[in-house]
Amino acid sequence: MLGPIIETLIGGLLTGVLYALVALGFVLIFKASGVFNFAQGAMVLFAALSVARLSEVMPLVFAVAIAVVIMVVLAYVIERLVLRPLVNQEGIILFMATLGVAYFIDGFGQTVWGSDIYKINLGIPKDPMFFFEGVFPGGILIDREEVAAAAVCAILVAGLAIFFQVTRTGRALRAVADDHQAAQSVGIPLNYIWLIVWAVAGIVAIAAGMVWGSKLGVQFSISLVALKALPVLILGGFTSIPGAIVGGLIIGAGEKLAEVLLGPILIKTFDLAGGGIENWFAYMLALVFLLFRPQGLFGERIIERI
Amino acid sequence: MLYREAGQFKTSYQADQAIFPIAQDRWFVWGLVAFGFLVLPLFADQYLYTEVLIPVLILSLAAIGLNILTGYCGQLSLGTGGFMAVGAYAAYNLALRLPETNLIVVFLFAGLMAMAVGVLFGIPSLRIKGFYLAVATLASQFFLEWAFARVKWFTNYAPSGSVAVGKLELFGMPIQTPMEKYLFVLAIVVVMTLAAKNLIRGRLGRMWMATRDMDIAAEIIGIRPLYAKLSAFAVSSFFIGVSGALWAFLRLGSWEPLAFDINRSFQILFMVIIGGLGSLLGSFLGAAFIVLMPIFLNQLPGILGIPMSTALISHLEFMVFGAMIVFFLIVEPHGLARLWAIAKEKLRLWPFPY
Amino acid sequence: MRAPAASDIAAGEVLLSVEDVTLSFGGVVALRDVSFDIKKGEIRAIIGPNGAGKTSMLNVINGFYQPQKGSISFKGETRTKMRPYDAADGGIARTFQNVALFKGMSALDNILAGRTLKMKRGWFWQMLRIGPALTEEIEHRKRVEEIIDFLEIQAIRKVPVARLPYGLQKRVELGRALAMEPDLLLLDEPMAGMNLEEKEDMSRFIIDVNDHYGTTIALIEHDMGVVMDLSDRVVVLDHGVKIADATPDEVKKDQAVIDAYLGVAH
Amino acid sequence: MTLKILGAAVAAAVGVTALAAPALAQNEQFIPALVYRTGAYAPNGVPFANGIADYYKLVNARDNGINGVRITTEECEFGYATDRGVECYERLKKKGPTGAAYVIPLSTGVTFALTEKTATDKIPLITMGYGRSESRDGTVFHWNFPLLGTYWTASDIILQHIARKEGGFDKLKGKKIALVYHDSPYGKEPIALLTERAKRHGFETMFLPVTHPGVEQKATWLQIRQQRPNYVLLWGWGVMNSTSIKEAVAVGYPRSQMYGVWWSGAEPDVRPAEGGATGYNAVTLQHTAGQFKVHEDLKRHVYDKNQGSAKWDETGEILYVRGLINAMLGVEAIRTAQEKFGKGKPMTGEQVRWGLENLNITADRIKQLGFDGVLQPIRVTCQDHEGARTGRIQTWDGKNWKISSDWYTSDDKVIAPMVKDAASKYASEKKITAGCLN
Amino acid sequence: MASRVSADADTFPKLLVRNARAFGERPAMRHKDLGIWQTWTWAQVLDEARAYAAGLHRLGVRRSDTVAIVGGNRPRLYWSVTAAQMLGAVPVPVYADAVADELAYVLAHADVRFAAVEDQEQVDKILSVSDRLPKLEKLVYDEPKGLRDYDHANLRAIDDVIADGRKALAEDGKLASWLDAEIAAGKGSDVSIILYTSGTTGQSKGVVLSAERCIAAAMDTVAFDRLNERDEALSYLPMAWVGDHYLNYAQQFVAAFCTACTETRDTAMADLREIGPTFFFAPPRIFEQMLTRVMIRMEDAGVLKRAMFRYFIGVARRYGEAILNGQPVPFAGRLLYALGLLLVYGPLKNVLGLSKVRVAYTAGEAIGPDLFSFYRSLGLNLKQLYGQTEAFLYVTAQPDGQIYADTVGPAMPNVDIRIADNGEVLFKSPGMFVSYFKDDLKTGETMTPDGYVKTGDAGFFDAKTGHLKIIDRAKDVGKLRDGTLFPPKYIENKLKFYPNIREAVAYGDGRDFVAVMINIDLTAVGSWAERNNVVYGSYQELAGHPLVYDMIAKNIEETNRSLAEDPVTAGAQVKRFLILHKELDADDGEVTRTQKVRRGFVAERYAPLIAALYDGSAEADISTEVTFEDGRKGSISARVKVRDVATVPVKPAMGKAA
Repeated sequence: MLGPIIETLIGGLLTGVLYALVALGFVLIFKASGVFNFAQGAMVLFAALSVARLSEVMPLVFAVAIAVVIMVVLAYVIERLVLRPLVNQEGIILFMATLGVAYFIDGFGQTVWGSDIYKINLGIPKDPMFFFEGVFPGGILIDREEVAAAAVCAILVAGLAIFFQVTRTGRALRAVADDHQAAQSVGIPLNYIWLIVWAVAGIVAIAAGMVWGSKLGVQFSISLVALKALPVLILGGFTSIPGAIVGGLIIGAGEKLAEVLLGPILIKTFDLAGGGIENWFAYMLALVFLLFRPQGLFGERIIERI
Repeated sequence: MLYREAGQFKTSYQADQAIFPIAQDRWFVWGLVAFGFLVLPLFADQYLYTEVLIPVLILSLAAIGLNILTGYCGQLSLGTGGFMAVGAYAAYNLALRLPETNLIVVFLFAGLMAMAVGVLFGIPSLRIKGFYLAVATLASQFFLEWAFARVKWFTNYAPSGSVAVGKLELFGMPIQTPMEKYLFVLAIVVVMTLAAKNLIRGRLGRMWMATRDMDIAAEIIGIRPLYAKLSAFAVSSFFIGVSGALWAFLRLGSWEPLAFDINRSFQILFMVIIGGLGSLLGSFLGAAFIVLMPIFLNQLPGILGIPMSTALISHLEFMVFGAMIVFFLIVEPHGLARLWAIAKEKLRLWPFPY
Repeated sequence: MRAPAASDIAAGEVLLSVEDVTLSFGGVVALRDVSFDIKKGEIRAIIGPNGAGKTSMLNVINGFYQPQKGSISFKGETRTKMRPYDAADGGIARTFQNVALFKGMSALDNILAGRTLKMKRGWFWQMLRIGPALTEEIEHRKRVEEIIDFLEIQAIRKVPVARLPYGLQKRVELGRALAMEPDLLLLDEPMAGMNLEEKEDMSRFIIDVNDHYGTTIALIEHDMGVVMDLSDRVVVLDHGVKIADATPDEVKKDQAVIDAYLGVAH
Repeated sequence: MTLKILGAAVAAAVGVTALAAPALAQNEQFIPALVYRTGAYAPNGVPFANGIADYYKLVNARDNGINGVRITTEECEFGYATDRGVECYERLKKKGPTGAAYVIPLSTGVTFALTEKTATDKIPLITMGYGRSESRDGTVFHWNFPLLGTYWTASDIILQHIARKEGGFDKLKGKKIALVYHDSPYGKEPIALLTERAKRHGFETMFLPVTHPGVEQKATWLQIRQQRPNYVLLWGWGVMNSTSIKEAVAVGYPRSQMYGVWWSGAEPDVRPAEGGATGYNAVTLQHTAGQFKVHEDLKRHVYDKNQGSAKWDETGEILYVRGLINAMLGVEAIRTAQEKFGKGKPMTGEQVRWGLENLNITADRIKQLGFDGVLQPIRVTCQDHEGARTGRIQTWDGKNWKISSDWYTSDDKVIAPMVKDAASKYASEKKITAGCLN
Repeated sequence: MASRVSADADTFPKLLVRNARAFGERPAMRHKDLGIWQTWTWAQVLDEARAYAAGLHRLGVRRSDTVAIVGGNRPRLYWSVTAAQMLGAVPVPVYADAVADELAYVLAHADVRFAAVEDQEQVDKILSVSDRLPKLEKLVYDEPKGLRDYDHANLRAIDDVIADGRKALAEDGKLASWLDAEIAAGKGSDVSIILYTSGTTGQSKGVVLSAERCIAAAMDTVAFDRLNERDEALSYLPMAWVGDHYLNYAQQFVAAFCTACTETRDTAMADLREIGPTFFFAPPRIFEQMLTRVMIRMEDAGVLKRAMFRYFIGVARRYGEAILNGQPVPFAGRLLYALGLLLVYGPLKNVLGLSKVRVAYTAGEAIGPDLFSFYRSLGLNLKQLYGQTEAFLYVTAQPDGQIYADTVGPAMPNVDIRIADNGEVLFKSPGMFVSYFKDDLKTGETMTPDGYVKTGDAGFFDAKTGHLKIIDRAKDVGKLRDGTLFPPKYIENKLKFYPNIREAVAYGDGRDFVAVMINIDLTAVGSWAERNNVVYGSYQELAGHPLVYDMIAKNIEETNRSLAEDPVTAGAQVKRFLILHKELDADDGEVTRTQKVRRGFVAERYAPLIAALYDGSAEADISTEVTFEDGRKGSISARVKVRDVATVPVKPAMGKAA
């Protein structure tokens, strides 16, 4: 029994990394602009579609490079046409606007790139690796793609960390996250900052899109992985990059373990028509966490003042 | 411009606090209700009933429910679809298991069950605020969706997971034709809207709004956050539950949990925000907008005679819909109801600009 | 023209007493062993330089903060843990330094909200809004109108408060507190940011409230002139510690108080 | 009328003056097309919709319609969402001089939702290879036509094939068969038959629902890896199919032990998995991929005139061909109806229903129509709205679908009683008196 | 004349009793209080007034006592009038905004023993001068706020008095019948009220009016305008002004219509809009203010709306009055006017609260013809009446359909008018006063031996229409040094029609030319400044701004052109003007409480400026003492610029007065 548990745990953790990748995009934008960006999922789809379709006619490297340009342009357009006119609006309004943006990008992406299932080939072998075959019957299965995803994620996080710590823009971003006014008084144009974060989020979306796309194929449904990233967010906190990573791992491992271990028990006990508890388990898990830490695992403590 | 308010003075508080203190508004609304009950049935055809009027009315009710929670009490929720499902399945099971139950009782039961579930899932709102709460309510959405798909009892062990209602009747009158369904829905919506309005302009409504506007100050004037928030969840869920039951019984006839999925939640949220947070009128306007807009966009190329592939039309529909939402938010972040209010204010002050 | 003389107050019944209250946030001590009492019918001022812990004191009194040590007794009952709504229930109302009105509501609704605790009809009746619910609603509207009349804000009763100038907002906030018919009214800098005329109006209202409704008032105020004119007794806090507690005249002469105020640029 | 009023309503709402719908000629047969060319199911929806559209074009171009009655059609996008599908139906059902001839929803959810409505509106509902399995009982489901096969047929054929591989149904005892299904009425349809067969033959079943749209299957396949069922049946749609196959690859489940329903056995389902899908099987709805005789006409009359909906290479794909078949059956039903109710006249839904119920396409006729090798003869009766229940197994060889078995026919000894039960339960619920309509 | 008034309705208390009987359930009085329009029926008013009278009696009010009434328009103060009259006492309403000094003078002069006042403010004011009022015994007040801790030995709340009276009436049947007898004992010849004129010059005079004359006068006008118990009027003008007493008391009691008191002074306009009176009375100033506000608000409207507004106002100018007067109008004109009614006039009247007005009057001073036509062209049946306190308001009034902006109409029924040799208008009317209180000398001066009253206004009957035309105060009409006729008020009124000009004071009598001092309208000019980015820190700075001068100069030039059109006034064109650095203020005695300019006083006060106007200098320094609202005094000094304006050349001979 231990074998499958370990295997599920590892599988879950690796899936969690993928969730974390999407959540990372959310966090970046929320941290710097206070926007709950529901279009992140659509951005992932759009980025993945771009890479997939471009890579049909050119080497992957160029495809990715062009996709980066596309995402930066997209960030610029969003900043210009959506965020700027809505500056100083309430969070819920911005949230709605990003939903609108999500619709637009979904439609636009499918118009430009098509709505079939497309491939991104990262050149990673699809067949699984098996470890400890001597210890556990059947061994421990590990998906190479997911390992690759974890690697990508690690590189991204490292890159972002460097970006935030070392570069001037990065430091500015942190300043903005802490205090909008203060940041402006230091002389950093807020619009510029927003453009940067959206562009960075777009690039994160490319990474997420490529990894997901390589795994599942690039299709409209990818945009729905955004929903999977939400419990990660509340668990990790809306503003914490480490939170997104750790949250992703917990959610990924938690829901897979729940599905595999708890699912059959629930089915037996309640005579259910199948399991599928992973659909809500992540949320419930996050909810329970929230009840104890309303600001998420790594979120800043909310101090109420009067 | 059309308003002639001079001379409409109030000699009692009851008149002063009327829902429509201005006579012209009152006439307009009575006219509208009369139109809805008496005139529309004279010429409406089946499509108008089943695809426009009934959906708009039922979803308006759901939007009112969400508006009570989000617009009036400030608690963002993405669990509307789930609560609608509770209403739908509660009604289904009551009607199934006690077939003689009066339809009104069935819908009340649907509302009450949704209310109970809503309160349960509202409890986290005491600790969690804003988007955290919104995401937390997704938990209820996914859980409920799952529960109705998996727990066989809810669907009476239907092998397909799809359930259907039998013939509907109320006090011996059949509710079968689209017109009958429409009138039934309209009556329920009118009555419940009135109830919602009364709650909102009463003590409970002030408690909600106080909690929404400044929870600390609300607490200090003696409003218990627990009570205010949970009552908002309760009332909101009641409305949503009834609308869910209506949606299932009068709109769908047969349904599966997918009818109440996350997209439904978003759809209702769109209605509330495009319509206007904190406005009952907005709930109706928003519902009409969100229901009619895709239909309209979908047919627009045909109407204009522009040949276009179906795929392109639907992609464009997505794009235009998204763009319109952004556009509306930029033009008037407070929704159609605010636009309406501004227009009304302009008309009242006409010819003055302010 | 004020009716009860200070000496009457001193002998009067204690409405609220603060005993040895210590409050700290993390390591920062906001209040240390503060004790004083407020007697029925008086206007009690709490003064002190910035950061003296005045607002914290009010927050402790109405239950927003829980002191680490010490207790509060109100109307003879000692409570250690209390939430703000319990305080409200018990008869403590307050206003805030920065106006804390319900921005989305009209002045009338804001004040009506202050009647929440006094209204008793259940949901069902409210939903129907006939019979008892309507009677109740009207009865309370009338009470609120009396307050509106009292505060002379008739012209703005239906205006959303967000559109009102600051001075009027403060008045509406006072109205909301009055609507609670409190036994003890806490005013946190009721005149902050007001011009001379508005201050005079506000002073008049405070005195009238004390007079007309017999409400006990505890107020924080920076304007010393106002404090001296209005209050019967004054508590002086400095860095979370009580340094004086006497009549305005005595406080004015108190060396510790003078030092405390000289320490800051005032 | 409908359109005008809607137009007015919408125009009133949006402030645009309504344009009257163009008047329709009287000698036209209107057939609505509910399609999904966008969203999560577009990869499968698009070729099917293209096949249908092209066949109508062909009939118009080659034969000048059905005995001179030209076919007009209008697509309505519903994105596989039940409520929007119903809206499309409502919008289009009264178009044309005689209203909709029939409806092809290509969605079991919409089928459920429309079953009652079409009965009221008197419009036949053609659900070729999907829909509710019990609806083949035409005495109860007068308006439903699950032509060519229901899911019970599909699952029975797969089980027969597995049994044959194992050496007989008795060899299934103790075996474990999993069903990975799209969590919707569609995916749940085979459960009844599997349960029934499991009871008879003593094999174990495992039902693993996959939530819409089906990209989250990791846990499902981890379970499969751990439980190691002998066979996995796949009842997916859209992107779920390819994901299943990819996940199977990822957990190393042998594709050769996987059997998909005919909706999980087309090119978009296997191609994204590339080599990983090799060995994967699916039951056919009689036909497989490839270009047939009818394609010659298509090329001549449609594609050479640049009027094709798809790219020419795609016309040989399974779902495209299936679209052709479906349209052909519909057209033949209209033709049959015309025989009785008047040649050269557009038929009403009621008349088309008669045509469907008396549809009898012989081998000769199939040859005539150019569907030789695609289809077996089909004969619909009032008792049997399915018409034919045969199928083969095909296997993906990495590039193409290859037929890998003989014809099977589903076992009516097992299915017929189930149909009877379910249909009579439905009849009693809905208070329908069983019997044939005229 | 008094014979027309029947004996059972020859006093107001008797009328009240009649109304309570005839219209018992109809509303008599409304007051916006506690957010809604509290309403009293005639029966309730009678009940309140009786109880009040009984209470007052118990407080010591006796026949012939004078009772001062100080405060805004409030039901209880109106009832104070009735209650006093019931007891045979004489009510003396006093302007609520009178400073303590003025108040002391009136109260002392009227030998007031009792005063019914509005609130703490008035109580304080009276208490502050109590040493000058030895006869004053008791104060009753309406609004108890802030008065709780006052010494109540001589202070009562009106509510308490009424409650006390009611209790006494209930307990003591004899008191009730005594009161009924007392009411019945009232005679038409009794003094009904003493109204103190604001006095354009010098101290106020107490105009004594008798009940039967008041009632007779009111009966004539009620019949003239067909007022009845279904009419509604708004009470917002000072109670001490004859206009208010006439409208909201005499006419109200006679016609039994309903009078509504505003909530506070700030809400008068909102209250007007809510009530939507059918009968409306306002001095020209109010109409002027309304128009100014309309124009200012329209300035902020969008281009389209403004264009539409202008266009339809133009249409109204062309056809509006003709339509109102029932004259023939081309069909297209009617159509356009109907459209205008829908788009502009109707809504405009609605937002001003005038849409239900059946009859509107203006009086008190001459109204600018343009202003007058503006309202009439909107379809508002605005009419002028001419009169004065001594006539109990009216001498002439314009009948429906015979409206000429420059005349004040023919003599009212039962009024006899005579033009004296010096041009002064003399009259004899049903409502004419009895005497000036305690001032037989003045009474004698004002009355001709044959019983006509001198109005002090110069005027003549228009030959064409037979309507009276008032030029100016008889003693104000002067001549320039060259003998040209100089009607100052005529010029001033023309100037004041410009929204920018709040007040104008014209000089020229015995001088070479006409010069004016202007008060800008802060609202109008301020809003103009805001739109044109003119920065200013104070009224003074704005008034002295060169651009403001330019603007005013343009207005004056236009006025000159209009003066030049009429040969009589062509010579009196304005040659020089200045803009005053402060507003003319009643507290400083520069204008009366009814906002009439005291020309002589102003000339004296601003002598250096007058000098500068005539000596050709470009600017002058001035320092004036002012009284602040709280009674403190201070002084303002300023350097005021003087400007020349262009005039239209005329043949000098034409301007000579005959």
